[in-house]
Amino acid sequence: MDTKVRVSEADFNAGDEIALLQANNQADGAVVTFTGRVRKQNEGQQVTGLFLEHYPAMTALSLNRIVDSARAKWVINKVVVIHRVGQLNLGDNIVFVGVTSAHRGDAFAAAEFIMDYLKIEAPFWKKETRTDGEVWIDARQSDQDKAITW
Amino acid sequence: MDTKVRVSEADFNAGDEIALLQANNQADGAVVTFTGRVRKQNEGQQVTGLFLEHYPAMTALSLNRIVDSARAKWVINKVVVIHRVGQLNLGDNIVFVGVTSAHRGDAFAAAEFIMDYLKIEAPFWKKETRTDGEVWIDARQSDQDKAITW
Amino acid sequence: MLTILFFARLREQLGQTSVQLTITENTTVEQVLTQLIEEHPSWQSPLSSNNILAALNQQMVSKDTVVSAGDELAFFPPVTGG
Amino acid sequence: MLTILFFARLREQLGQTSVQLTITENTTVEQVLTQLIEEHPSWQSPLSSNNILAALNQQMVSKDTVVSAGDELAFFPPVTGG
Repeated sequence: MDTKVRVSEADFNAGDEIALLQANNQADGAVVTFTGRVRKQNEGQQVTGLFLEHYPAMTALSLNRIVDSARAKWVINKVVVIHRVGQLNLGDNIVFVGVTSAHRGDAFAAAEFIMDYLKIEAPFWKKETRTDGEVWIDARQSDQDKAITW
Repeated sequence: MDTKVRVSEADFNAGDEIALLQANNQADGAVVTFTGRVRKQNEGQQVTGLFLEHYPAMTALSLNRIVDSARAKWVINKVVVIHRVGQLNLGDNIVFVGVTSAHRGDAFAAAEFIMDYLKIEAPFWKKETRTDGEVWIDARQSDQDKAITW
Repeated sequence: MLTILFFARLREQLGQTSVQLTITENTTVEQVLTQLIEEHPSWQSPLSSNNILAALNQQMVSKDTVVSAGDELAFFPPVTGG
Repeated sequence: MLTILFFARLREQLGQTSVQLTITENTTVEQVLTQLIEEHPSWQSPLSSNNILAALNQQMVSKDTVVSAGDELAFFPPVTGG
């Protein structure tokens, strides 16, 4: 049972992370992952890039707290959460969440829970570069509403 | 929007599949994957290996039908389902499901739905090699119950 | 003529991968099972299980479904993949 | 002395990354905001938003939380990572 949290400008490789989650781990049949990337369209606007600001002293703490909350709700084993910061381009990786468990239901639920709380609690802010200029993204009420259902 | 279904003895690499799901795909911010492997313990028994039998004429058809059902319920784009058959050892990959979407909620739901229906509808059967002999695995009522909640 | 396939534990219990069966019109999956047991009395126990699933031409069906000559009918235990 | 940090849109609106503030005992996060607006009248509008979140020593807190000298208090808009 271990948690890896990384917040940095460095890219990640989802396949490598899955391999690490599975290494020396014959107890867990299930690995669920989420990979989030910079996409072209956001609310109808053409996105060309993204700047990710964060609160360095707090981000890793916040992510670890979210993982601990997931561990209190489900039986999960290894967890990795990676979040990039700084300047990102279209198609670049932003975030990776991976969870292993003996049972798929717990792995799915925990991975989605971690993403949902990351969206409303972890101190990251996105500034989009759009064809019509730079804009800070507004938080979505739907993200608040979704997290509350857990 | 495309679906890739593969049933074969060949192994897969989750990282390669994620890269394929993301290639030439800047519309989808979210990729959710499930990887299932042969695990050491199953209902308290020590497992040393697994033989996967299937109904060759039906398996790919069945998996495609399940993916189509998911597409009818959620807005998802690329889907890959890989299921291995034949003799597998401890820690070997068994199944991979990957789903991309513009929104993470749809990707999570569709991936879990596909796994849940694969578990109760796709014609695969596992025979476990345990320290106490070979046994066909019994289906779990919990899998039936889980699928019905969708 | 109907082609009947068996899989997994059921295949092992019957000692058969497939059999051919001559059927009359309007025969249901349930009646196929009865006919198989008549021809192979030792199959009574494995084929009587409530758990046996049926797929007609590679699609899951209920046991009141009518089969036709030329169809492929498969019987198998609950699936355990994934 | 209290260290106050600002992030993202709020940081840009205030034109400040951080400020130091002398506080009396039993000052709440809400009162810190009032004190900041008194010292910087132009900050009234950005700091009055209902949406401003507060973290005290890297933990999210409500605005009635009491702060102490030496604490790190951060104000920021709703988060948008992931």
